Amino acid sequence: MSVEQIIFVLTSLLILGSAFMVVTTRKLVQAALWLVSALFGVTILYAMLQANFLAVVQVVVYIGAIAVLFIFAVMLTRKELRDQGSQTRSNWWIAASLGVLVLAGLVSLIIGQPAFNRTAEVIPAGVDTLRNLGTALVSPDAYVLPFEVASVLLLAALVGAVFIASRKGEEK
Amino acid sequence: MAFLYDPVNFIAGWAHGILTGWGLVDSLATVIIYLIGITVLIVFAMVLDVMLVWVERKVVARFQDRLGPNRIGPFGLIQPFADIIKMVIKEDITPAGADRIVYNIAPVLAASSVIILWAILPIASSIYGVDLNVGILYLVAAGSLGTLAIIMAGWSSNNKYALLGAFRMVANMISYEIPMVIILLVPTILADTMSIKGITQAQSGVWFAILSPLAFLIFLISAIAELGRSPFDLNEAESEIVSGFNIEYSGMKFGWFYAGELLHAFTFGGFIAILFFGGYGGFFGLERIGFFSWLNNPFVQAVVFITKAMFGYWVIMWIKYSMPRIRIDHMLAFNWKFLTPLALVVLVNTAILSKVLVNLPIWGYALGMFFSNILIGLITIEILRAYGRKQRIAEGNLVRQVAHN
Amino acid sequence: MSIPLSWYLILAAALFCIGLFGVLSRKNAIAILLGIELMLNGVNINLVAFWRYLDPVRIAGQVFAVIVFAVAAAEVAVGLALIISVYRRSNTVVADEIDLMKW
Amino acid sequence: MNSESEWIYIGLFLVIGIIVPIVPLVFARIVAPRKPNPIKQSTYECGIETVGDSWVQFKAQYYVFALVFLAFDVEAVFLFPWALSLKQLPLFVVLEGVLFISILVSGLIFAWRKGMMEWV
Repeated sequence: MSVEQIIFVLTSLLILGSAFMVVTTRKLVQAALWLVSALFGVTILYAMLQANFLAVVQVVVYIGAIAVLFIFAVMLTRKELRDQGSQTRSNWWIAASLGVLVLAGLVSLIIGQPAFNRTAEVIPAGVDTLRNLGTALVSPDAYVLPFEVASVLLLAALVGAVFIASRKGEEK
Repeated sequence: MAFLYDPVNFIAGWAHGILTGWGLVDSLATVIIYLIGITVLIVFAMVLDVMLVWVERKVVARFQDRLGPNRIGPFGLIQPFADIIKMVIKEDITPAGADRIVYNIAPVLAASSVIILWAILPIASSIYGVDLNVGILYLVAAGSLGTLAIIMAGWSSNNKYALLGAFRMVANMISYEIPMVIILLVPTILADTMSIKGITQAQSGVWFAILSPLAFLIFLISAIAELGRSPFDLNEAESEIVSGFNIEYSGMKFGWFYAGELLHAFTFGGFIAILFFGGYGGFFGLERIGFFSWLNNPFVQAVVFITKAMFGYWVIMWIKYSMPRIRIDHMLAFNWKFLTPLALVVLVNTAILSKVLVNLPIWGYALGMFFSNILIGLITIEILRAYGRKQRIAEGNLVRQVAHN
Repeated sequence: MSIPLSWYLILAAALFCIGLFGVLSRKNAIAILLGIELMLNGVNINLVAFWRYLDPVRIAGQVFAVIVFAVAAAEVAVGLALIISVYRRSNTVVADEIDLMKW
Repeated sequence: MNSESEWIYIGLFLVIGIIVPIVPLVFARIVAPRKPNPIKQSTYECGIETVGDSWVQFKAQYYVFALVFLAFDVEAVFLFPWALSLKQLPLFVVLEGVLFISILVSGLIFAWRKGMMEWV
C-alpha cells in the first residue's frame, strides 16, 4: 500500500468509528462530540481530494456552527441529558439489518462497476478550482440560480426557526 | 550569500541534499525537512509565548501604575520561567464527576487551535509555513476549533460556573464571528485572493487600513471578542462566575488556556498587521527604489512583521486594560444591531467601488475607497446620534411623568 | 492519487448506512438529526469524489456539495428549533412520544 | 508547493501542534504530586456545598442567536467564491451578491422587528 492509501484507511477508520459512536453513545453531548470527530475525518478526505475550499468550509460550517447548534439544543432539553436508560428503540435490530442490507447492496453495486476502479488524474496545471467555483456560482449560464435560491432557503430557515424557537410563537 | 536572502529555502535545500546523500527517498527527506521546519516554527512560537507572559504582566502593571515583575532576573525577565515551573509542579486536580477524556482534551485543543494558525502566518516573504489558497477561511476554521475547546472545557468540568461561562463565551464568539467573516471578505475583494501571502503582497503599494479604515476597526473589535478579552471577557468574568469555563482547571492544564490566550492575542495582532497594515512589507513602494532595497531582506521583513504584530498586540492590551466588562445583552445587541449591519454595508461598498473605480489610477482608487469609508462612518455616527437623542428624549419624558405624578 | 474511486464510494456508503441506522434506531429526536448529518456527509463525500475523479475542471460536484452545506444548515436549524419547541410544550424529545398531529 | 504537499504540511503541523501541548502535560503528570481526596475534588462553588448537578436550565435565547449565527455563517461562506470572481466578471455579478446579502438581511430585520434579538 502506498502512503496515501494508508492515510485513507486510517481516516476511514476514524470516520466510521466516530460515526458508530455517534449512533450508539448514550450521552448526547458525547454523541455530538463524536460527530465533530467524524466531520473532521471528512475534512481530511476533502483535503486529500484537493477540494481546499470544501475542506475549510467543512470545519467552519459543520464543526463551528452545526455542531455548536447541536450542543446548544442538547443543553436546552436538559431532562434527557441524564437519561440513563436505553437510548435506542426496542426494534433496533430491524434498523441494523436494514442498514446492513443497504450497505451490502451499495457495495455490491460499486464493486460490480469496473468504471469505479479508476484512479484520479492530476488536475491540469493552470486550473484554479477555487476561482472556477466562484465563477460557476455567479455566472448566469452556470449555477447562479442555486446560489440565489440558497439564500432564500437560508432566509426561510432563519425566519421559520426563529419564529418556532421564540416564546412568542408558542403562546399562539 | 544565498543564506541572507532566502534563509529557509537555503537551509532546506542544504538539509535535503544531506538527507538524500544518506540514501533517503526524496519524498521522505521532504517530510523530515517539513517536520524539522514545523518544530522550529512551533518552538519559536512557544518561546515567544513565554516572553508574552512577561510582556503582558509588565504592560498591565504600567497601565495600573505598578512596576510588575521585577525580582527574578533583570527586569523580571526570568519570571515567566518561574511561572512555568510552578505550574508544572502543581497538583493537577480533576473534579469528581468530570468527563475525564473531554476534560483532558479541551486544554490541548485550546492551545492547538492557536498553534495551527502559525502554519499560515507569513513572517517574511520567504519565511512562512504554507501559502494556502484558502488561507483566510483557515483562520476562521481555527477559530471554530477554539470555540469547540471552550464548550468541551465548560461541559466536562461538571460545574455550574464553568458551563455558564462556556455558554456565554460561545454566544460571544459565534456572534462576533459573523462581522469578522464578513469583514474578511473586504481584504479578499481588495487583493482578489484568499491566500494570506497574496494579501500581504497586494498591500505593497497602499495598506488596506487606508483603503478601508472601517473594515480594520470592525476586524479589531471582532478579533478582541473572538479572543474573549476585556471588554468581551464574559467567559471569565472573575467577579461573577469566578473564571468561567476554566474554573476547575489547575496546574499546566490551566496554563495552556492562559498561554493559548496570550499567543492567540499576539497572533491576531499579527493577522491585523497582515490583513490591514501590509504584514512584513507595505512600505508604500519604497522597497522598489534601489537605495531602500535592503527592505526586501527577509530578516528585515521579519523584524518589521514582529514589530507590527507587537503593536497590534499592544493595542489589544490597551483596550483590555482600559475598558470595563460589557453586559451580555449589550454585547449581543452591539454585534447584531450595529456591527453586523455595518460590516455588510462596508462589504457592499467595497464590492461596488472595487468594480467602479478599477479603471482609475491608484491614487484615485485609494482616495475613493478611503472617502467612501469616511462617509459611511459619518452617516453611522449621525444615525447613532439621532437614536441616542430619541432615547434621551424618551427617558426625559418618563422622568417628567414620574415627577408629575 | 493512487486511491481507486471505489474506496471513496464504499466509505461514503458505509457512512450513509451508519447514519441510516442512527436515524431508524434512536429514540431521541436530536440523535435522529445527528444521524441525518452523517448521511448528508456520506452524500457529500460521494459528490466531491465524483468531481475529483470524473471532471475536475468543471466544478459541478463542488457546487452541489456547497448547496448541500446550505441545505444541511437549514435542516438542522429548523429541525432543532422544532424539537426545542416541542420540548417546551410537552417536555419530551422522544420521537415516538411526539404525536401532536395525532387525534 | 502544490496543493497536496500543502495539505501534508498542514497535517504534519496539526500533529506536532497537538503533540507540543501534550508534552508539558505528560511531564507535569510525572513531576506533580497527586494526593486526591473528596474535598479537593469536589466541585468548586466559592466554598458553598454544591446543590444539584451542573445542568442548569439555559435561556432559549442562546439558541436563537446560534440560529441567526448559523444562517449568516453559511451565507458568508457562499460569499467567498463570489468575492474571488468579482474582478473577472461584469458589474451585475456584484449586484447578484448584493441581492444575496439583502435577502438574508431581510431575515435579520424580521428577527429584529419581532423582538427576538433582545436578550430579555
